[in-house]
Amino acid sequence: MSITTFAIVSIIKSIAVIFVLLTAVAYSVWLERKVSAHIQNRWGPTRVGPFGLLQPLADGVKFIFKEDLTQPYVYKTLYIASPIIAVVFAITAISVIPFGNSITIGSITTPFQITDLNIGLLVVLGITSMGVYGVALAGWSSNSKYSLLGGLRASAQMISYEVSLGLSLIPVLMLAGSFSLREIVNKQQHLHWNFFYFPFGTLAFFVYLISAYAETNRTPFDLPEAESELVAGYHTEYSAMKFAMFFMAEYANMVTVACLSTLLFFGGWLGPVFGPPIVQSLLPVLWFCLKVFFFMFLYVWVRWTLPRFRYDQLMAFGWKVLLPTAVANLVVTGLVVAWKPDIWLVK
Amino acid sequence: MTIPLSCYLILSGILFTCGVLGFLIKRNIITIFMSIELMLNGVNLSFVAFAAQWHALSGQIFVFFVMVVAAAEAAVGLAIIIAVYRTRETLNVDQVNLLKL
Amino acid sequence: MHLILFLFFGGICVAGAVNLLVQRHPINSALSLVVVMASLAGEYLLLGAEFVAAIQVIVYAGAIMVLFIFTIMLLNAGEEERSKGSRVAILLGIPGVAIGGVLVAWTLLRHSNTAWVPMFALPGDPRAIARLLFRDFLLPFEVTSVLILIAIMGAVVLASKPEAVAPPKAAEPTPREAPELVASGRER
Amino acid sequence: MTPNPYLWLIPVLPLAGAAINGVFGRGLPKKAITAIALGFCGAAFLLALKIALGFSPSEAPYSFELAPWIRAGSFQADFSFYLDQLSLVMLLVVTGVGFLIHIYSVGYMADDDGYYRFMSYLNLFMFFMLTLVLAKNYLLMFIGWEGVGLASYLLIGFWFTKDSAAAAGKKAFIVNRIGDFGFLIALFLIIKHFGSLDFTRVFAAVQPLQPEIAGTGLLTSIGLLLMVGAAGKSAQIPLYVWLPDAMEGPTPVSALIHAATMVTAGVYMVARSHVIFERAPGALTVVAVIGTLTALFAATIGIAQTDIKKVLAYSTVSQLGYMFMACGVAAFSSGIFHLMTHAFFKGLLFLAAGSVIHGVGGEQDMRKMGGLRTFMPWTFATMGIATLAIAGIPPLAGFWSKDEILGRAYNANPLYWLLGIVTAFITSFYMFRLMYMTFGGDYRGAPVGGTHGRDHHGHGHGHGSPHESPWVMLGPLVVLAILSVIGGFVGIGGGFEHFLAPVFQTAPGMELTGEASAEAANKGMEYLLMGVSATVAFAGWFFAYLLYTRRPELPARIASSLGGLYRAVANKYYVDELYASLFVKPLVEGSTAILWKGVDQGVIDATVNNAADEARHVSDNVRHMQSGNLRSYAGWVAAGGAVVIAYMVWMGVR
Repeated sequence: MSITTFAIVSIIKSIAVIFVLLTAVAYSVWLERKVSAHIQNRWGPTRVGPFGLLQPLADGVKFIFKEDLTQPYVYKTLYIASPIIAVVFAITAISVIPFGNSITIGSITTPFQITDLNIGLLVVLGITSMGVYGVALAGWSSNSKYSLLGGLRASAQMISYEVSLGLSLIPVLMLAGSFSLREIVNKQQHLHWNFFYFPFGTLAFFVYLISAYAETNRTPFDLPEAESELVAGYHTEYSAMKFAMFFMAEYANMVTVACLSTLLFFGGWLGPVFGPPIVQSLLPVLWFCLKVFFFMFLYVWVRWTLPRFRYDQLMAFGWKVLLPTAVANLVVTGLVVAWKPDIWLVK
Repeated sequence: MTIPLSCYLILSGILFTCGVLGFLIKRNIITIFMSIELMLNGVNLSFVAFAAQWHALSGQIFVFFVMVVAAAEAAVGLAIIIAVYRTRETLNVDQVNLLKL
Repeated sequence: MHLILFLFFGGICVAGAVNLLVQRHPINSALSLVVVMASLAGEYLLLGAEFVAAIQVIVYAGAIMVLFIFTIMLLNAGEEERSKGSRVAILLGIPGVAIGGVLVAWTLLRHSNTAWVPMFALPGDPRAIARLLFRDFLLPFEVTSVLILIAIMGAVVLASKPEAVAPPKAAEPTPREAPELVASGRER
Repeated sequence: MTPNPYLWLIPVLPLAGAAINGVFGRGLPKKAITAIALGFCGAAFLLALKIALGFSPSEAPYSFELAPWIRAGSFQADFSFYLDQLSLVMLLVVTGVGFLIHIYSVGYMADDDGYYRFMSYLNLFMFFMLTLVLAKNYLLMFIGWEGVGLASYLLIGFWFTKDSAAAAGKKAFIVNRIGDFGFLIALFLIIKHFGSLDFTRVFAAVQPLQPEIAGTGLLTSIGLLLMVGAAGKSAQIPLYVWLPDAMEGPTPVSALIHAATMVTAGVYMVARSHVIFERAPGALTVVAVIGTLTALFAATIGIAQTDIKKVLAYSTVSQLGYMFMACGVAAFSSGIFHLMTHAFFKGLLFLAAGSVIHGVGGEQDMRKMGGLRTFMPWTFATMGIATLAIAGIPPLAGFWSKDEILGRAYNANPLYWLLGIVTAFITSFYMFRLMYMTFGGDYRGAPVGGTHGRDHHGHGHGHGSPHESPWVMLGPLVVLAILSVIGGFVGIGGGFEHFLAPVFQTAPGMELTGEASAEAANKGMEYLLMGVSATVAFAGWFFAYLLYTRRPELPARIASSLGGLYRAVANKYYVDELYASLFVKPLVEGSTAILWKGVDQGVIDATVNNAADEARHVSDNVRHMQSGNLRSYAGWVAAGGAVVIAYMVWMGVR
């Protein structure tokens, strides 16, 4: 494959992925509203389109046409830059996520992935860790008490839980022996999903899930934007498209987390495959999307089930419960991997 | 697709020099601290470059150690800065020139 | 190609470093430092040290610099004052730096054509690095972990309020994230 | 006999006692202290007895190595002990008399605050003395030598709050240092020439050497230096001055250390080194002359003393002179014999004197005593026996040993004998003078009680007249009195000498004149000499009786008629004053002018002060570097870094 073809294919893939991602983001908002409404015995959006399916579009239009307020006392450069930072890093993270095996169109065979790096997981981690800047800078540059507190809380929470998050991923890496997401998935063939390695795989999954919820500032860890105390946290002073960017960033992060959960613990795109070649290459994508959908649903489910933590509880939980658990789990996994008992490691 | 090693080293030197200069001319203690990090990064670059030139991975290992030290230093240093700020109410190093309060 | 990429990242790097010096607000300096680090990660990638690059982003840009920004936000650091502090720094230090830098650069340029580094020269495979780190450098590794532990304890003791160290409190939060600090930092 | 493997326990037991009492004594009840001190000391004595009973001359000498100590190249000095007839005698004397005096101390020191300290020191002394006696090499002997000096210092200055006691302690220590200096140089010479300090090896190396009859040489120098050490420790001319002052210590100390044991260490050392001395006739002559002169000299001083302990002190010096005289005429076994009997009767004399002092409430001036015979009959009886013994009245111990010495001295040189006989007469005179002044006549002192006497131990309960001492004190007196009576019989017919003969035997053909002629002396001569000494002793008694009972006014008249001579004697021939102006004053003034003002202030202090001033000047200028400003520090660092880089580049270019 020549460089030109490579570049063209890459560009096509990038555009497609971004398009799909943004759509997914939009419809996860719709999903959230719908699911929460049904949990609360309401209907949710119904007016725009069948089942309110066009609601995201309407929201988008509304965001675009709203007045974009920029308060006079803000630190302007960063005030403008921070939503962009947030959304850019949120979307970039998707670039190393594989959605399926590979597809062959004509003479070109290409994986369902913008790029496959052998340190893919680290890249995702790095990019998400950069996402903190958007939140923190937004809180600071708004020059408002609520924003600053929200920003401080958010950044503290994110760097705290990032430790547990990283540690919870290491058991997976130990089992797979690689940083490449594609390889991690391939190691989980035949339903040997990491989730099923009881107890450490399962434990790692739950630690990961909790940390990820905290990382994405979702309930029960949505302290940074706790509306009852901080109005809206770090994006209190934002409106219109800038606010929409934070919104998009948040949901894009959710999608990324859901993708990672799927890839790392639930076998990614693996599933029953049959039919003609084109179906064979598309079916995995379907399985992948279903699993991701489940996790998106789980987000909403959890949101409307669990109450919000108090801030000191959140910190204490992160440092005193989650981190020791993750470390202990790490040690156990290390021992098991070194010992290689056949009960667990059927591979 | 090769470039001389000295290019990397000069880049590293420039970063280091910028760090030293920052230490000399900056008044804000946090910025001064960042200058130190800049110097460390400059050194890290030369480590990696030498590792590449001599095909010795230990150069990269050193980078990790430097990072660990930098992290520890940042934690303690920033804690000190917070403590200093609490007692002096200033971050200007020119005003923090007495050990006595 | 290599040269172009090198110059590209290097240019960003130097621009960031210079910006760090020029900017008077610490948060701008911090952000330029983040830029420097990110572009340095690019340089590492060029040298093939992909693992180092990833760690550079995660640890330096993602953790250490966040800590810096966090501190800046916490202390609400404002613009730098142009105070006259030290003649020595100007009269001795800057010439010293200039002389040192020039000498080093001169030396490097004299030997500039001796070694050439190809692109992706030394693949910093995580596996190889791990092998080296946990076999040959096991003792230093453990020592640094002790160092980190000490640093954590030192940071906790230093940054916690004097009265917050002694009395027993339910669920004492780690100081740098402590909410009461946030509040007090803001009130000042 | 199986050479007792517990030999090393003998010195170590008192050390343990000293350690326990010294460390924990403050908090222990008095009975426990007593039990510990007596227990350990008594155990050592019993062990010594057991060894003595199992001793068989055929297997002696026996040596036992406890642990290696110094091993440098071929030089070797170990913690090793040595037991032969000589050390066995010393061992028995030291442990036996020491144990008795320990018992006596229990009564004598009962009311003292520093009781535990005293007992600890006594035990410590025992340890060092036994180390000295049992040592197998000169170095270990020197340890004991110095150690007894230390214990002596501690005990003389036991009542350190009293200036005179502290000064006396220092005096004893310093005068002993002079002697030790000579001893040390002798040791260095021995190491230099024989490469060892071990007795057997040194003596084996000395054995084949020819006697340095005509002229002097190595052995003479070693012998003379050893004699300097012995003179210091055993209070011989010219280093005797510390012993009378040492009477500042508690009386049991005077008895144990300054009469019975420590001061005889010099004699023991000379006897132990007899191999060297026998081959150095010059040194031997010096020993004999010093001994004879000391005996006479100290005895004359003793006449005029009024302090009961001072009289005994000068008597001790005099008797030690006898021992050296014996050694000087190569009659070592006679010296040791006299050492043993002297330990008995002089220890007894001191203890009895202590009992007297105790009874009259701390008074030591004999002019304030008198008539004590009725108040303290036991003390009188025992002290009387001791006086008979020391005066040389047959058949008590002193007679035999002194007579043997005099006989040997006569064989060597009649002049020694003459001076010895004169000394014996004087001895007899002043001892009976002491007896008459103390026990005869009527009581002249003030009623006893209330005031605490010089010896500090005044009794809480007041009573009007002198009283007898408790039995814990009288017991040792009686035992020693018995020994003083019968102690001399071991020497009849040369029994003691034969016992010690294996130690002092000399190589064939090496008999010295004294020794040889002693063998040849005919019986008649011997009996004649015996008769003379007995006569002289009785004469001394008679004179004392005459002067202090019959005609008590005579002494004063004689004293006034003698005028200057009497004053000189009463003032101990002004020796202390002579030493003070001859040695002490120049030393003090020299130290003040040259060492203190000149060297210390002018050179050492000046160097330090000037350096400090200079440092302050420099730092006054340099401190501006340390402004406290972080950035200026960074400036300095950067400049320094530039210098370093420049240097390295320059080196690289070159």
